[in-house]
Amino acid sequence: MFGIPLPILLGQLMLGLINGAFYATMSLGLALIFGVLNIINFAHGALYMMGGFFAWILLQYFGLGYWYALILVPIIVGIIGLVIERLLLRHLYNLDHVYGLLLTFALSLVIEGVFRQNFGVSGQPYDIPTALRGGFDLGFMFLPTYRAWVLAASVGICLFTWVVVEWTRLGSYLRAATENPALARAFGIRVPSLITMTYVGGVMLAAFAGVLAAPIYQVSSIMGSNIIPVVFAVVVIGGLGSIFGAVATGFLVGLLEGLTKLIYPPATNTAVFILMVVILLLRPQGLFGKRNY
Amino acid sequence: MSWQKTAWLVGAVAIAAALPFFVYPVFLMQAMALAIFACGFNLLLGYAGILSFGHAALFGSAAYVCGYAAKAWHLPTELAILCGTAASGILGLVYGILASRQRGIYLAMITFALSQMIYFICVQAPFTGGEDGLQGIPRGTFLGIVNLSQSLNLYYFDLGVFVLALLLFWRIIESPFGQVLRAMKGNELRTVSLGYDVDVLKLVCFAMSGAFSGLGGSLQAFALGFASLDNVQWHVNGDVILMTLLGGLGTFFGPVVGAVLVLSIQNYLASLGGIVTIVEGVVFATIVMTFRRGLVGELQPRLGRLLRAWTRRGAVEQASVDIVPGAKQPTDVAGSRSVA
Amino acid sequence: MADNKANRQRLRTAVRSVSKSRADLGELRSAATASNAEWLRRSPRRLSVGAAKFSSFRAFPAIGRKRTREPSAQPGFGGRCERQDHATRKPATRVILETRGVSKSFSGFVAVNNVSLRIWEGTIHSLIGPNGAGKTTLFNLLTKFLRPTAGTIRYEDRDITTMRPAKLARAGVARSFQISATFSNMTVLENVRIALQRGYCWQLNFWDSRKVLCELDHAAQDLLAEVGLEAFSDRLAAELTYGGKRALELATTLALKPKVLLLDEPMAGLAAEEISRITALIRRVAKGRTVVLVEHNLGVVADLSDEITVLQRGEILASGTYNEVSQRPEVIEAYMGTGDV
Amino acid sequence: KIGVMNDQSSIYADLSGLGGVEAARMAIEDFGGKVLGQPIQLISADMQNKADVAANIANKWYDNENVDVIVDVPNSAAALAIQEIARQKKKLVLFSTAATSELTGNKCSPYGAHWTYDTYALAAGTARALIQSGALKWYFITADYAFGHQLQSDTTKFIKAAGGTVVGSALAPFPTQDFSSFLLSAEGSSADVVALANAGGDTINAIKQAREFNFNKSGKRLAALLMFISDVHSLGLKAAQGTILTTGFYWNLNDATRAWSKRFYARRHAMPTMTQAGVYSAVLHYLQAVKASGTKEPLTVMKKMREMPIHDFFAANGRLRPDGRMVHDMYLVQVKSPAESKGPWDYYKILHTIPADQAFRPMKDGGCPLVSH
Amino acid sequence: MSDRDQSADRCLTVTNLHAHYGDSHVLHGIDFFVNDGEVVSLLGRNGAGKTTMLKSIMGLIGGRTGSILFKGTELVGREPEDTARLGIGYCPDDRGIFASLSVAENLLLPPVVKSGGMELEEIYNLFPNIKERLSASGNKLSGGEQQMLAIGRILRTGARLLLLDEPTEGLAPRIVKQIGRALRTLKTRGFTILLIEQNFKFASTISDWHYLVENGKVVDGISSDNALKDPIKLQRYLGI
Ligand SMILES: Nc1ncnc2c1ncn2[C@@H]1O[C@H](COP(=O)(O)OP(=O)(O)OP(=O)(O)O)[C@@H](O)[C@H]1O
Ligand SMILES: Nc1ncnc2c1ncn2[C@@H]1O[C@H](COP(=O)(O)OP(=O)(O)OP(=O)(O)O)[C@@H](O)[C@H]1O
Ligand SMILES: [Mg+2]
Ligand SMILES: [Mg+2]
Repeated sequence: MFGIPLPILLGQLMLGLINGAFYATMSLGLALIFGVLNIINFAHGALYMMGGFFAWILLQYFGLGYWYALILVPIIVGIIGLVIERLLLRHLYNLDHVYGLLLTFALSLVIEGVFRQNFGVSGQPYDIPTALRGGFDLGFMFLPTYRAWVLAASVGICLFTWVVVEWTRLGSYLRAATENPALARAFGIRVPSLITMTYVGGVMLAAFAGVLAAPIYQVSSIMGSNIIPVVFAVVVIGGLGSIFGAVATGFLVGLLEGLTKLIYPPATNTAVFILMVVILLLRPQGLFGKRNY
Repeated sequence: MSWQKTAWLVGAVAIAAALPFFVYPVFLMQAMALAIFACGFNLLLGYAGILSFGHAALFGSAAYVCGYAAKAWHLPTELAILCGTAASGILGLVYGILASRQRGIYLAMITFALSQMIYFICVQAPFTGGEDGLQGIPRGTFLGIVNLSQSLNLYYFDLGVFVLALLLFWRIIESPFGQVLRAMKGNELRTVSLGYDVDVLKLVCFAMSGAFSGLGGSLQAFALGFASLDNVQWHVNGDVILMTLLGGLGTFFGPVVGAVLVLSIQNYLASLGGIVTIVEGVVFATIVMTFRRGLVGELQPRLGRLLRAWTRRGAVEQASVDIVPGAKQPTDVAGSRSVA
Repeated sequence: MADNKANRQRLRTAVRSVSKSRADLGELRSAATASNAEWLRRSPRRLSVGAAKFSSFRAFPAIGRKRTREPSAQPGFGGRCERQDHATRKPATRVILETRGVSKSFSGFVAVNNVSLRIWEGTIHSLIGPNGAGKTTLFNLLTKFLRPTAGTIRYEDRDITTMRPAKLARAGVARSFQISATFSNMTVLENVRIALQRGYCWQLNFWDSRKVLCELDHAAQDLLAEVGLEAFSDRLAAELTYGGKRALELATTLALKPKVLLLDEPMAGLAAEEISRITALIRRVAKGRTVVLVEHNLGVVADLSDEITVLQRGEILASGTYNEVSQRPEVIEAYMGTGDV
Repeated sequence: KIGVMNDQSSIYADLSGLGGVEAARMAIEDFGGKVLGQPIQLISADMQNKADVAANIANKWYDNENVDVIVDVPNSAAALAIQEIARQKKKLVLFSTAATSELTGNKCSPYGAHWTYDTYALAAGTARALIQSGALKWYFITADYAFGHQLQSDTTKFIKAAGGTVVGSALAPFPTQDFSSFLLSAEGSSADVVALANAGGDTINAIKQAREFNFNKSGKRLAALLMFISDVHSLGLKAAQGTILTTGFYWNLNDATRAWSKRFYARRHAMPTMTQAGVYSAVLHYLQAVKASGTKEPLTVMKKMREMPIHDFFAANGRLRPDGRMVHDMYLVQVKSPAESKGPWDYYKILHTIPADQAFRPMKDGGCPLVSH
Repeated sequence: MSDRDQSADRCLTVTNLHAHYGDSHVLHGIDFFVNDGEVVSLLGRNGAGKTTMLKSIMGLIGGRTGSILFKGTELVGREPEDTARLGIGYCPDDRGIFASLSVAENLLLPPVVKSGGMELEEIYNLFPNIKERLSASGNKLSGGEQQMLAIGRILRTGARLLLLDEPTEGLAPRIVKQIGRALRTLKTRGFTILLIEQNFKFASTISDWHYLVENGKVVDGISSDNALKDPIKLQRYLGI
């Protein structure tokens, strides 16, 4: 393909897939939140960044390592999400999504600002946990163990979320609650707590991705704002409200970026948007979206 | 009450004419440019109900086109501005063609994608100067007579353009076309069933919005003397939404107020040392939570009431004028009847 | 007593006698409007419950007492009602709207199947049929909101199978929606005016002030009066009651002065007295134009229709006059059901 | 009146930002707080890495606030814009963080001076020294914007001139989070040196991931063409060790630098970057020139600044050329391994000192209209 | 309101209920009750406030005061989900079909709150259309099919009190008859039904009692038998 040797191609695709793992986890959370709260959670990037930072803080100030962080950080950030939802977002549900977008945008400005003031922009180092150091040779490339773990962990968490949402009643409750919360409540569905739990769940996914990212990327206050446009694009390409779509497209976009890096690297950041325009022109509801959105 | 209107108008123009002696003119010019930009955006979101998340490209690329026209082709200022405006109008049309099949978030995202693609072009194209920007745009002369390199002259030139643009905008939204846009916002299917070509309306709307944004971008290019990637960056997509919403969505003056507000925050809080964005975030959040309809949207009815009360009092004091015309409110009238 | 049939009978008698004696439905209309507007005006405001309760019948004798309007002031229709009973109507002249073997399927599900329907100019043609028979879908096909999977549609001897909906609407085919479609962000008057405006100036007219539209206000007010909404003209459409929205929907559709008027369940959700009033209104506006009606209220259908087509599972089950159709055992089986309510 | 304008809330906040403001303040204090009998005022602004904000502030400062000189200014677009504004308003501007060598090339101005470094100096420093040490084959990972391109092409000139070759390059979009693909390609090439023609977060991520993918095992050397000590600090020595870079200043160079840097550290809890030190040097030199010439008149002061040699802890033997370039010694350094480091912030081994006259682009090559060829 | 069994067990007692939409006062002190096992209909002109009454019972209206007792439990001040879980099923006038859910999901959506609800098979028998379109998305149904679905889905939950807002609107006569039979079946099984109807003929065949609503008040009550015997009253209130 394009005269690129197969091993390199495979290697790039592998790396793309791993990057896709982050997109998938992030966009899964975003898709959940959008689907239920009808809010484009601009703060998602900031929460992801918080995930990375709290992992670092736990290590630096409390001596708690990676594995603790993986459990504790999503909980901590989840609590922050709970506060955000209860105090602020709650009042915006029946408004146009522009308002939610604006509020979460404002929140991300504040959160990123606070972290930047305290920890600077160039970020903090975070080491790969000892158990996951090293790597193995796949023949066509050297694969660090940690990257393999990232892939496995995010596939696992995505599957888990997907099963919980789609194969239990939760899925239809969530969609009903999105569409007509008042009526859903009139059927006895506990919509307010459902909404809170979804937001918290989405936020925890972001934080989880943040912890996963910490050893690979620099833990810095701007790590979130770099990834967020792509994640938005992923959710839209996948089809709003489609959880499976978000995950699948996450990996797909990772692969696409991997390929672009081989063929025409400068377009890597733009490739996803070109894909989006093409897809939306062919399929206005996104790859896995339903028409009525 | 037309003398009142005239008085308002004269007052406003007087203030605008005197303003550059108190506030820095380049700042004012940039504010006007952004205000026009926000108006163009408001036409789509506030009046036609279409959320574009890619207006940065319309604004920024006009700045490049206009700047390039003035610098490389040595076009006179007016023509360069026209070039920028037309370029963005056409780009807006392209947006419309590609996006008009979409709705809601999808539409927002496809425009976003388009703007990212244009950003990419701006980074790559040789004439934009990459991240150095297109520097040293000559301000030129107006009609070959007035030297615009004087900031004050350029300010009055911009003011003229600004007022004209606002008048045009007012005409558009207060025209039969504007009415149809409102209808389309309310219920698209019904609008079609009444015999309106919604697709055409949307296209025209996109093109107009693009042209306004382009006019804003062109003015800014001359005001600052350069065009840079900052204007095409995706944050600007958010900034323009902010301006419009902070001022008041779907209100005439809202975007103007919002543009001034956002620009003031960015410029006047710059000496706070790194907490600009935090303050910005807090201000925005507060406004979303409390002034949901935007500053103008919230204040206008109150001011209106105040004004009406004031005129009514005046009327009573004069003891000759009927109360009703000043304060006619259908609910009031009906309400008083139900009491009776 | 409170039986639809009796009600209908009475209405008919009333209308006839009035028409005979005064032979001016324009006046009848104004009076009826005035009294019927009463509930609309009253209900949201919660006026006193007392004496103001009279049925629409009682109001009829009061014709001419309240303000009358010049018939010519009515936009698009009005004037005398020559038709007293559909039976005596002069025969239809030509087919104005026609489908030939039209089908529509939604990802495999066939909603309309090979329907050939002819609608004669100047008639009131009703479509009835069980729920999900494809009536609304057929409407959508006729108005081009949907594109047929097979077959052709002709309007005034032109093939309109691929026409855009807006264009067809401009050519004179107007519809109302089963679920009221109003511009909730605009006032009631503006709702109607938007429809009037289409025939008045170019849709992209952005250089005139909207003040030019004030010329239309009068006509819009008249139309609102037709449906009893004149007291609400300054209210937002969103604030109307269900019935009010249905009435507005009708007024907006009428404002287009269509040649063919397609009404999708105009009576749904209306109170009894409203039904009789809207029935009268439809009868009146049907003069000089063609009406296609979807309705489950058989009383109304029987009352208004010149011709009836029964759809079932997307296919034509029967057609003819009400009396013919309603006797057919398959129609009774599929649609009307047996036994009492 | 001195205005420090830099980025305090975006990507340059660490390497200039409030630290730059502090450096300027120290310079004023060291100078005595007064010149020509008037107190020296310092104002600062956060241009948020937006060129339009920067231009607006500059305009306002020069016109309304009577600022005599603007210092620092990151972001090429902003710097070039302010160069023009200063030229128009006939006021002074001293760049420290801005990188583009255009400032003393085509766009040079009698009112502007470029203090700390530029793309040419970075390229020259790293390329010459590495080629001398026998690394002839180069691979570039270049940020896909003007800065990256310029850095690459400047470096390539030296490589070619010294007989080296460029065996490949990858243009990475800016910003890039994940460099592993590019690193993989680089590793597959036959290069001796992989040069990172990028900055800030990109550089940091690239180096961090290079370690993750065991890049150092391949025997290739990693050279960061632009890297600040703040970047090294945030990466940590473990990840950054072995990286080769060029810098204009290192705190642990000699007693003078240590003395000043300790003072700076006491205030900011971080060691100064080269741009922060540059701000100090620039401000101090400006004040001395004002004092020496007895007036604030911009051209006179600038003339004086050119005449007076720069002699402080930052530049032992610096001088300001007519094209606005301040030339001083640069240093090629390698990041220490954790074992070599003797304490916090002890990060660099000096490999080579590049003398001032070789470190910067010769005046005649710049194409500056101010200097007749 | 004389000939009504006052001693039977009360299912629902509404006293002095006021309701507001924002600033506009819509219900002005409603008083009525429903006995266990009764079918009661609310009649009145468009805009009389019938829908608002049902909505305030469910708690879907922000400003309501007064008292609503359901089997001795006060509903005013309760969240809608808690009200529903007490065993009240609500079928709104706009049908409230969720477009983003398939027909099957719509049907299965309301959680079962009490035992004794209908089996799915029974519901399919009642409304055969639904069974055919189970995998379609909710808003693709025809108007009447949506109505069937809206009724069908609350029959599953086992709610003992059903609030039906114009359940026959837009339905074919045959289905109306079918629904009439279904409601009578439900009644024999002990369900209590509060019904809003424009179609008086329909209401009169299944209801025990009619309340007449006008301008946000219950102005009269009449038993089905009396209503048929004495049409004047109805004519006065309803114009029939
Ligand atoms: N967009 C669509 N996608 C899929 N199925 C559809 C769609 N529109 C209608 N249908 C199906 O087509 C059939 C006919 O629907 P239609 O709305 O035409 O019925 P109708 O005759 O108007 O019924 P009613 O009297 O209940 O309004 C229904 O079974 C409906 O589920
Ligand atoms: N969302 C709302 N906001 C403001 N007023 C409302 C709203 N909904 C209803 N109303 C008003 O409340 C009053 C009662 O409305 P309601 O819907 O209860 O009447 P209804 O008896 O159900 O009429 P219908 O038979 O037409 O459905 C009406 O006057 C209506 O205008
Ligand atoms: Mg239908
Ligand atoms: Mg109702």
